[in-house]
This record gives sequence, structure tokens and C-alpha cells, in this order.
Amino acid sequence: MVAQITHGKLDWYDLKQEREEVLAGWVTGQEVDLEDAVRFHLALPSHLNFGVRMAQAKEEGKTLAQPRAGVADLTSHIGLLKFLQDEGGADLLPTTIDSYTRQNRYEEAERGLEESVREGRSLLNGFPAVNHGVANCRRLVESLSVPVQVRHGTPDARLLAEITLAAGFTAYEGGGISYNIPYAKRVPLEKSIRDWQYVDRLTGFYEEQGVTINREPFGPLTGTLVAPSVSHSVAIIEAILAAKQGVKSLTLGYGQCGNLMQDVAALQTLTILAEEYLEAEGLTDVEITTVFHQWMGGFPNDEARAFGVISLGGAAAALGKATKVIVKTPHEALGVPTKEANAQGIRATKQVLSMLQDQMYPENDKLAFEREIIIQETREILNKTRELGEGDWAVGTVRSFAAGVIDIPFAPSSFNAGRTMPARDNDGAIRFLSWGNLPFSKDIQDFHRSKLAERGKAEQRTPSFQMVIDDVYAIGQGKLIGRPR
Amino acid sequence: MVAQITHGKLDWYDLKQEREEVLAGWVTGQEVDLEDAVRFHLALPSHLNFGVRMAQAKEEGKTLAQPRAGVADLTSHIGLLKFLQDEGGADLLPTTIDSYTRQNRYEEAERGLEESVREGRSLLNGFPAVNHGVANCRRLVESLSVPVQVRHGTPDARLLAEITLAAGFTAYEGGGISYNIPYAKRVPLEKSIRDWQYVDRLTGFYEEQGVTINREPFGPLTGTLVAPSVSHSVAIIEAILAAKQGVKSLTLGYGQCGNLMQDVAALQTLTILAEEYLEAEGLTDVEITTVFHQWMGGFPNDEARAFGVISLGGAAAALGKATKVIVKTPHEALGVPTKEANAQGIRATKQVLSMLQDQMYPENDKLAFEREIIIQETREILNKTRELGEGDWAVGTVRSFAAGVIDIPFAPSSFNAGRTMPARDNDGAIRFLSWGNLPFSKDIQDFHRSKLAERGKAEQRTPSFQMVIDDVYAIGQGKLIGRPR
Amino acid sequence: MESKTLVLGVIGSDVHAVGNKILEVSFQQAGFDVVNLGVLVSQKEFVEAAVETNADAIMVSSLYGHGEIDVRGLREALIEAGIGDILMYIGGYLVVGSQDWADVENKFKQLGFDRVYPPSTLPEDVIPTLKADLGI
Amino acid sequence: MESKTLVLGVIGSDVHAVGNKILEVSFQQAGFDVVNLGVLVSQKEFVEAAVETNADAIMVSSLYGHGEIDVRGLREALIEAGIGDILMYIGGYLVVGSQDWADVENKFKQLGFDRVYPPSTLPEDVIPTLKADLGI
Ligand code: B12
Ligand code: B12
Repeated sequence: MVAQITHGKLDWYDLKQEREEVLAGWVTGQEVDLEDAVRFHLALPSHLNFGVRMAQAKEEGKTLAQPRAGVADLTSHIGLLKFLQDEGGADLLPTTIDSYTRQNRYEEAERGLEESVREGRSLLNGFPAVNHGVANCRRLVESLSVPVQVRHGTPDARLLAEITLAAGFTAYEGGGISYNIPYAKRVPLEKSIRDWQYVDRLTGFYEEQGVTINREPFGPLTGTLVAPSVSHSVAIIEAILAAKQGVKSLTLGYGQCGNLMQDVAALQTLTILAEEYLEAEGLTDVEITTVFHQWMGGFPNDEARAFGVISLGGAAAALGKATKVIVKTPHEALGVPTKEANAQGIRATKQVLSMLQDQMYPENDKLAFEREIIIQETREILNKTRELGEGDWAVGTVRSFAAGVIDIPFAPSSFNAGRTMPARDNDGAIRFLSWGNLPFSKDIQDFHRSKLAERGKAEQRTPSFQMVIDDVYAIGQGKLIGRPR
Repeated sequence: MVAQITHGKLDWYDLKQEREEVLAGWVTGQEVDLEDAVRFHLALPSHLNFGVRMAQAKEEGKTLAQPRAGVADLTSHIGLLKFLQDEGGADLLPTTIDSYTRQNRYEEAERGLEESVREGRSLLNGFPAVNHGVANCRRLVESLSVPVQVRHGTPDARLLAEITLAAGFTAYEGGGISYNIPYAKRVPLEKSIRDWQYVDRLTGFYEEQGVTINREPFGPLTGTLVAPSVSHSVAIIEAILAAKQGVKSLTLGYGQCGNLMQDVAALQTLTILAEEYLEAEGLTDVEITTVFHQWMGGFPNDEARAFGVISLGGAAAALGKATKVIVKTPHEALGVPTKEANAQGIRATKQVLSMLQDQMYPENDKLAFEREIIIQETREILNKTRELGEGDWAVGTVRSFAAGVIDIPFAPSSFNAGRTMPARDNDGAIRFLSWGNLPFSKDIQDFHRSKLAERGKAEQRTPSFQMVIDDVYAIGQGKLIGRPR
Repeated sequence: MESKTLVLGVIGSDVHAVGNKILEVSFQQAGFDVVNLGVLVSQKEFVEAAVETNADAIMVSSLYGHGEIDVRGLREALIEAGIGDILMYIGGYLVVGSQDWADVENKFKQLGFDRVYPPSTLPEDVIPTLKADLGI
Repeated sequence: MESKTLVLGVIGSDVHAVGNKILEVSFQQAGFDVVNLGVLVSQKEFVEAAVETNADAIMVSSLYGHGEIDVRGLREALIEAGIGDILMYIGGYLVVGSQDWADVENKFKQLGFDRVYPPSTLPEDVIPTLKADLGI
């Protein structure tokens, strides 16, 4: 049985024993010394602070570009990041963590690391930061001239956070929902939420010492036909949960859907809604920025076509005025990219970003309507969640997922109902073919029904799961909407 | 002295002697036999007819993709086009003519062709169709499964038209203004307009025999900071001049400016204005389609960045619902592209086109205003031209250019006033820093003045020619607006 | 047609669930009995499920790049469990990065797979071969 | 500074006018007397202009790919006109397609050019060298 959770702030001193246990999880845990860590952070120049850079970009109305990247070995990883910074022009850098670390399998990560060093190529799909430890990770942070963030997909990311934050990373991705439901099968939400409250409380501790650590819920979730209201609901709950633990710098994410109007509306509503719900909880001193993820589903094999997808994502990010964009590469459908391909993805994106920097997606009725739909849907989900939790967001989240009130398509977790069926409408916006138990009002239900009927009519077929499958493959096959031939 | 011209329809029988002279211009002229040519065209399957394909795309609301391409040797040229069709997925094909042929220097073209064959690489920047002759060109037309167009830049394109149309090409680019002012230095407009009336009359002859030949004025002109009203004015005059000679299938062009709103407004107004002015001349049975040229000015050297520019162009074409888009390649800034790079440009574009196919740029006030500006400016230019010509568009055009009433920036022709200075405004739209003698009303003048002042203020500098230079380099250097560092 | 049983799953610490879901539906539609173990499946779970359901074939997915490490010893474990000659396919992004396909295919054949499929495989590319291999 | 005269032009059937215009303005701003022949300039026009204006250097542009053919014999024509040792630069897209730059540079040096510049050259990349070559 998992302990009962609440959304209240954890008492730092109560965490003492738990911290000791966490740090004992791998030998490098011993390297963590919070006082020393705070000193290290305070000595870092401000241009290396992720939250500061994001706030500045928001102020200037610019969209920054950040790749994903991580290889097993330290020297190679530093080389990779420097390459992306210098040859790609990355404004922000990542350190993508390998999948064994994400499942807390540090022995397997160690073996993968050793084999990678031996074979001279990375057998791991990311950088095993826990195995490398604090001192090594600091070398990494100090080698770069732009801020760097930890990106992963770890349900229990406590040890990883302890080590990387102590090492001077100034941003940490993830959250108790977004790094569980799409990334795990049998981890109860009570557990992952509580483990991420630990991470947020640790972040809050750093904030109390004057060190800004940026936190970013993972916006795109499964990356596959996730409607904005679903990902917004998760992002906002994680924002509330984080802010309650003292997090002050939050970047909320959204994964490109592909319909430009829906994408812009989603970016615009994400901040509006987040501020509304944070304020309702009295959490007003939080800096909210946004991140747009270029298309997170299946990509075309062809590199030229992939460049098209990437650039269109860049355009949506710029027109929707995201604070940063996470960049895909022309190798997306081929495997982990070479550093050259990764840099190419950044440069194509930056060209589009800078060409659109001074341009806006024009305000218009349809956009306003699309915003209204997203706002109403998200409020319906969030308000029901708050109700189920009797005012407690942590409790409400657990109950919501159990009831299918929040439901993420294609998620592997057994704690996700998996009863919705998303599909594109006739303009390519993501709607619901069936909404399972999402607590949608009648007018929202009618809206989705009519949108899918419209597409069905245009394609002369009855909407069914085949439509969903067709949409899953569509972008990879060079289209947005999976229409029958 | 050049003979006086009018916009009236040329009498086919009066052309007899001129045709003989033209056909005597190079030995292959003897191969032209109009009766045989008409038979050949009538036997071609309709999917090879350019105008038919364009009309169909317009009907379906689709945007087709067409590359530029041409090499000296016939076999290599056929191979190149087939590659672009099969590996690039080109919906329409081109045959880009070399620069000697464009200047009617068939001897030099012959030498270049021979040397190319000898060296096994193309020393010519295009396909010398006149030198190849009718029979060879027919082999080309018959080898392909999509329609093919002649693309060039020839002030006197009479012989080229005779040969290629007889060979079964179903589309022919150019016009008396658009293939003179940006492409020549000392060719009087009276001469090029009259020579293109010949081409249009020849096209009209084919139409009379039931053969549709698509004609396309060259929209982008010098490709460098050409404001929509200037290129629209030229396109519409050439449309009128062509239609008066019996042309029935017209594709009007526009080169991407880079500001999405301006680009969409330009595409939308092009058809509206063209139909308005054609109708005023009683020319109502003409099928008007549009072509959008991806950015025609200097490109970034880096291929990834070039993909960004290409994709953004594809997005503008799709959102503005152009009937076709002329595609650039990632090698644009490096030299004539390899066939692989050319195919890549097409595929990146097609990915974007198909992802945006069912999406529209939303109607809104700013767009409507941008349309109004373009419409008013274009009408001011065109109405003044008609006035100067006392109702005759051919005469009016010559007088307009002499007076700077139409004035194309950066044009090499000595018959162009060259008194305007275009520059981007603070949103990246192309405006006038000075409008020379363009017959703009006071409110239009004030509009441009205020737009440039706004940018000057943002950049803390007085708008000057340096701003123009900065804008010329900007996209090549990864930006849209050439702001000071 | 006599119904054949397939055990389906994504091996190791891999959570890519979309392809797995689509394969499940497609194999079912093609008339197979499908036992879908989902994502994050250990070797042990594959072996046990195959034994328990008396499966005719095991369909392993690996998308995240660690496939090479994750499948070592699987064929041996099947042999040990007494079903050593069960048909076994694998598909997905089998290694980190993109390597020459012939090498990858060869490597996984040596690791005990009867057929090896690259990432862009569609269900309809597999089903006829699978039927042939199972003699239906 | 004593003023030096440059003859500027785009050779052959080439009509690329934008770079030429910018070079004209930039060289003027750098203090040169510029005689700009514009586009579509024949060898003969270059030679005559250089003789007539007693020019110190000739700046040839070729953008459209036929440069190789167009410039053959230009140095010889200058020799014939008695100004064989005049400084001569060329810049632009000198051949069709992209070839190894060292080969291209070498080819055009052999054709009689003192300096050869690739397409992405900015005026400020040239002006200091030009001044040095002219001893100013
Ligand atoms: C969506 C996605 C995700 C989602 C997954 C959500 C979820 N829970 O399902 C999220 C965002 C969570 C994710 C996470 C990660 N991902 Co991911 N992901 C993708 C992506 C974009 C699409 C995958 C997909 O759904 N495709 C659509 C389905 C229908 O196709 P499919 O999965 O390929 O399956 C088909 C075929 O492969 C084949 N097939 C599959 N298995 C089998 C088995 C048999 C027997 C047969 C015959 C056929 C077969 O048939 C299937 C149906 O047609 C791909 C890249 C791409 N393809 O464009 C990367 C990709 C697979 N991911 C990758 C990686 C590295 C990761 C991460 C490690 C790191 C990261 N980038 O964050 C984590 C790993 C998490 C983990 N522990 O597994 C890499 C793998 C690299 C490699 N092997 O070299 C890829 C290729 C991206 C890349 N280029 O880097 N990912
Ligand atoms: C705009 C443009 C056009 C316009 C020109 C309008 C006009 N009248 O000026 C139009 C559309 C008409 C056109 C036509 C053609 N073009 Co064009 N064009 C371009 C483009 C996109 C930009 C050129 C430009 O203005 N750049 C901006 C200026 C500032 O830079 P610049 O011209 O390079 O000049 C700078 C430097 O090169 C250098 N420099 C130049 N000369 C010299 C000389 C010296 C001594 C020095 C030191 C430096 C120097 O300094 C200049 C200032 O910084 C280029 C590709 C690119 N760069 O992206 C193709 C390009 C030059 N064109 C090309 C071709 C082939 C053609 C056409 C034959 C075919 C076609 N595509 O239609 C016709 C040719 C017509 C003809 N007879 O010349 C090719 C040349 C290929 C090659 N050599 O391998 C290019 C590279 C495109 C491509 N990749 O295919 N073009």
C-alpha cells in the first residue's frame, strides 16, 4: 500500500531520513553536499541559469531553441553538447538521461556505460548522470556557455535530482504524472506524485537559498494525438503541485498537434489557465514560461520531409510565441541522431524562429473559439479533479485517473483508464472520437461529435479506431490527416 | 527605332513573314510544323497538360509543387526530370533554359552544349532547347508522366516558343515585362512586349486549335524586396496583354516576401485584382491560377537553414492557397543544385503542403487591411498606367516605365527608372523607404512613411540605403529583417 | 482457420506503447489470438507467458535502443523452459542510432530471432510472412 | 588618400544585378572612384572602360555559372590593349554547381585573376585586401 498523499508542502526536516535513504541508492549519492551545492550555484554566472534565461526570453518575446541529447560517456557527452551549442547554435542545452537510469536500474546503466566505453559507441540511449556522480556532472555544467537542463522520463527521480542539482544543473524536467503515466506501467500515482513532491521540495529548498531552479512538467505525454485540454490539465496540476513545494520558475509544455490554429490556441491558453489556477491556490509569485515540442509522434523516414515537419513546428512555436521550442532532428525516424543531424534540426528551427520572430498569428474569431474550447475543456477536467480531491490536487489527481476523468491516450500505465479515442477532425485539429470518462459537458461532447462527423462525411466512412490508426501513421507518411486513399 | 505597339490582337496571317524570319534564327527552326504540332498535342493524354492539371488543383484546393531544373545534354536532362518526378514527387516539371539561349546566343549555347557533352558535366546553366530542336524535345515530353513547362528569362523568346510548343510543352513562362526588365539591360520594352505578343498570339493559335497552353508571367521579377503591388501590377498587365492575344490559361506569380500576413494577402489579392482588370477589358473566359515562389533572394549557405526557408515558403503557399509553388533547394546559395538536393527541396515542401492542405490562414482585420493596401497600391499603379496609355495597356506600360510609374527595384534594365527603395517594416513586411515616382496617393505615402519610421524607431536609426542593404543580406544571414547588431 | 496464439510485448525498460497497441489490434484483426504483455516486459515474463498460453510465436518489440542488451539470453531461457524452437520475431529500433541494416539483422538473428524487422514496418508487411511461417 | 578607380561589372549574359549594386555603393563608401558597367558586360566593354578611365583595377562578377567560358581571353585582351598588368579580381558563383573551392580558385587564377572570391563574400571582406594590393 502506498501512503496517503496531500498537496501540502513537505516539511524539509521531515525529509531528512528519506533523503538519506535516497542518497544511499547508489554510491555517488555520497557526493551530495547541499551547502557546497548552493555555494556552487551561487557562484555560477547568471547566463548559465536556465530560469533567468527563460525569463529574459519571455520579456524579449523571443523563442529559444533547445535540442535533446545524451550519450553514455562523459567526455563524449560534453563534446556532443558543445557541438550543439557551437555548431547548432542551441540557446539552451539538455542532458537526456538513459532509460535504465529512468527505471532506477543503476547496475544495468553501469554495465551499459562500461560497454559503451569499451566499444567506443554509446550503447545507452542517454547519459547515466547518477552513475557519473556530482563531480563529473559539474565538469559538464562548467564546460558550457549556455544553461543546461536534465531531461528524462523517470517516475522516481529523487536520486537523479539530488545528484544533478548538486552538480549545478539549473533546470529539471518531469513531474509525478507526466513522468509516470507515459513512462511506466505499474507505478501508482500516489508514489510518483509523492516522489516528485520530494524533487519539487528539494527545488524549493534551493529557491530558499536564493538559487533558481527551473522546473518543467513534460508537456507532450505520449506524444501521440494528445488533445490540448488533456495535456494542459496535467501541466497545470503539476504546476500547482510544484509551486506548493516552493518552486518559483516553471515552464509548461505542449506538444505540437499539427493544426496551426489549435497549436497557437493551445500555447496561448496554457499560460492563461495556469495563472488562473495557480492564483486560485494563492500561488502568485511563480514565473510561468512555455515550451513547445515539435511533433512528438512518428516522423517521416526521409530527412527532407523531416525537415519540413521540424520547420513547421518551429513556425507554430514562433507564431504562438512559445518561450522555447524543443527541437527534433532529421534522424528522428532513423534512431538516436548523430550530432550533425541534431545540429541541423536546431539550425533549421532557428532560421524559421528568427524569420517569424517579429510576426504574430493574427487574432481572429476562429482562434478565439478554439481558445474557448480548450479553456472550457480544461476547466471541466480540472474542476472535476479538484472536486474529486475535495480541494486537494494530489488526492484529486489520483482519483481522477482512477475514474478516467483524466485519461491519456496510448499511455502504458495501468493506472490510466485508456478509454478515450482521439482523432483528427477535417482540418487536422485533434478531437475526440470517444472521450471515455472525460467530464465533458454536453456542448463539448456535441462539438467533438460534430467535428468527427464532418470528417467522416468528407471521407465517406464512419469514424472508428481505423481512423485513429490512420492518424497515428499519417505524419510519418507525409500527411497530417490519415485519410483513406 | 522600335515600331509603335498596341495591345490589340495580332492578325495571325500578318505574322507569317515574321514567323519565317524567326524560324530561320537557328537551323532547328525548320523542324516546326504547326499542323503536326497540333496533332501531337491533341494526342497527348490530358494528365500531361499543364493547364488542365492546374485547373484541377485549383478546383480541389490543392497546392502543387514544381522544381526548377535544366542541364545541357538531352539524356541527362531527361534523367534529371525523371528523378525529380520519381524521387522528388514533383507534381509539375520544368525545363529551365540556359542563359545563352535566353540572350538568343545559339552559337555560344551550341559550344557550351558540345563542351558539356565532352566534359561529362553541364557547363551550361540550363537546357538549350532551341539547339536540341523539336524532335529531341518531344522525346523529353514523352518520357515524363507529369506536365512540363519551359522556364527561362528570355526577352525575345519567339524561336524558343515556336520550338518548344511544337515539341509538346504545354506551359511557357515569361512576358514582355517580366522577362525583360529583370533579365536585360538594353532591350526596349516596345520590343520585348511585341515579341511576347508574338508568343501569346502563337499560344492563342494553339488555343484556337483546341490545344490549351498555360502561360505564366514571371512573378518575382528581381526576387529582391519587390513589394506585392509592383509585382501584381506587372503580372496583371501581362495577363491582359496575353489574354488579348487569345491566351486562356494563365498562372499569375508572386515571390515570397517573408511576412506571412503580407504573403497571404498578396496571394489573395492577385486573383481578385486580375479578374477585375481582365473583366474591365471584356476578357472573361480566362482561367486564372496562382504560383507562389519560395524566397527568391539570397539564401543561407547552410543547408539546414535553407530547409527552414524552403519550408516556411511552403507554409505560406499552402496557407495562402496558391495553386502551385516553385520550390528552392538546400543548395540554393551553393550553386546549381544536384538532383538529390533538388528532390529534397521538393519533398520538404510537399510535407509542409500536405500537412497544411486542409488549413487556412484565418481571416482577420489585419489581413483585410493588408489586402486593402495591396489593392489600393496596385490600382493606383494600374489606373495611372491605363491613363498614360490612353486606354492601351501596351502603350501605357512603356510610358509608365519611362515615367517610373512602374519601377522594379534592383532591375538591370536601363528602361527601368530604379528610383524606389524598398525596405522591410518592423514586422518584416516589404514597404517603401522611397517610392520614387510610383503614383501613390497621400494616404499610401503616409502609410509607408509611418511604417518605416516605426522600424527606424525600434532600431534607433534613420532609415537609409544601409537598411536596404541590411535587408538584402538578412535572410542569407539567418534573419528576416536586417536589424543592426 | 485454426487459431494461433501470439505473445506480444515491448522488452526491457522500454515504454513505447503506440506500435504495440497497433500490432495487437492488427494481429487480432488478422485472426490471431493475441496475448499482449504491453511495455516494460522482462525476459521472464515473455517465457512464462509463452509457456502458459502454449503460444505459437513470440513477437518482441524494442524501440528505445537497448534491444541489444535486453534480448541477450532470451532464446536460451526459452530452451531451458522447454520451448526452445518457438518462432520468435523482433522489430523496432533495435540499436542506438542508425546502423547498417544487414549488420543489425544479422546480429539479432544470431541472438536467436527468426525474423528481424526495421522500424517502419507496417502490420501488413508482417502478417503474410507470419502466416507462412506458422503454416496457415 | 589618393583616389583609385575601379571598373566594375557582371560579365557575359549574366543579369544578377543586386550584388553589383551593393559592391558599387560599398566601394564608393570606401573612397574609390567606381565606374560601374552593370550587368551583361562583354570583355570588350571591360577593356575599353579600363583603358578610357585609366583604371587601377577591374572587378569582375559572374553569378550565373558561365564564368568559366565568359572570362577566357580577358587577360590576353588586356595585354593587347597595353594594360596587361592591371589588377583584376573576380567573385561570385564562378562555375555551374558547387565544386571544390581550391580547384575553382586555381582555375581562375590561371585564367589571369589576381584574386578570386566565393559567393558569400561581403564587401568588407574585400576592401582591406584591395587597398593593400593597390598600395593604399
Ligand atoms: C512517441 C515516441 C515516444 C513517446 C512514447 C510514448 C509511449 N509511451 O508510447 C515518448 C515521448 C514517451 C518517448 C520516450 C522516449 N523515446 Co521515443 N519515440 C517516439 C517516436 C517519435 C514515435 C514512436 C511511435 O509511436 N511510432 C508509431 C508506431 C506506430 O510505430 P513504431 O513504434 O515504430 O512501431 C511499428 C514498427 O516499429 C513495427 N514494430 C515494432 N515492434 C515490432 C515487433 C515486431 C515483431 C514486428 C514485426 C514489428 C514491430 O511495427 C509497429 C507498427 O507499425 C519515435 C521516433 C519515430 N518513429 O518517429 C521515438 C523513438 C523511438 N524514441 C527514442 C528514444 C531514444 C526515446 C527515449 C529514450 C528518450 C527520449 N527521446 O526522451 C524515451 C524512452 C523512454 C523509454 N524508457 O522507453 C528513439 C529510439 C532511438 C534508437 N533506438 O536509436 C526514437 C527512434 C527517437 C529518436 N530518433 O531518438 N518516445
Ligand atoms: C536573386 C537571384 C536571381 C534574380 C536576379 C535578379 C537580378 N537581375 O539581379 C533572378 C530571378 C532574375 C535570377 C535569375 C537567374 N539565376 Co539567379 N540567383 C539569385 C539569388 C537567389 C540571389 C542573388 C543575389 O542577389 N544575392 C545577393 C547579393 C548581395 O549577393 P551576390 O549576388 O552573391 O554578390 C555578392 C558576392 O557574390 C560577392 N561578389 C559578387 N561579385 C563579386 C566580384 C568581386 C570582384 C568580389 C570581390 C566579390 C563579388 O559580393 C557581392 C556582395 O556581397 C542566387 C542564389 C543565392 N545567392 O541565394 C541565385 C543564383 C546566383 N542564380 C542562379 C541561376 C542559375 C540563375 C538563372 C540562370 C536560372 C534561374 N534560376 O532562373 C537565371 C540567370 C539569369 C541570367 N542570365 O543571369 C544560380 C547560379 C548557379 C551557379 N553558378 O552554379 C544561383 C546560385 C541559384 C542556384 N543555386 O541555382 N537569379
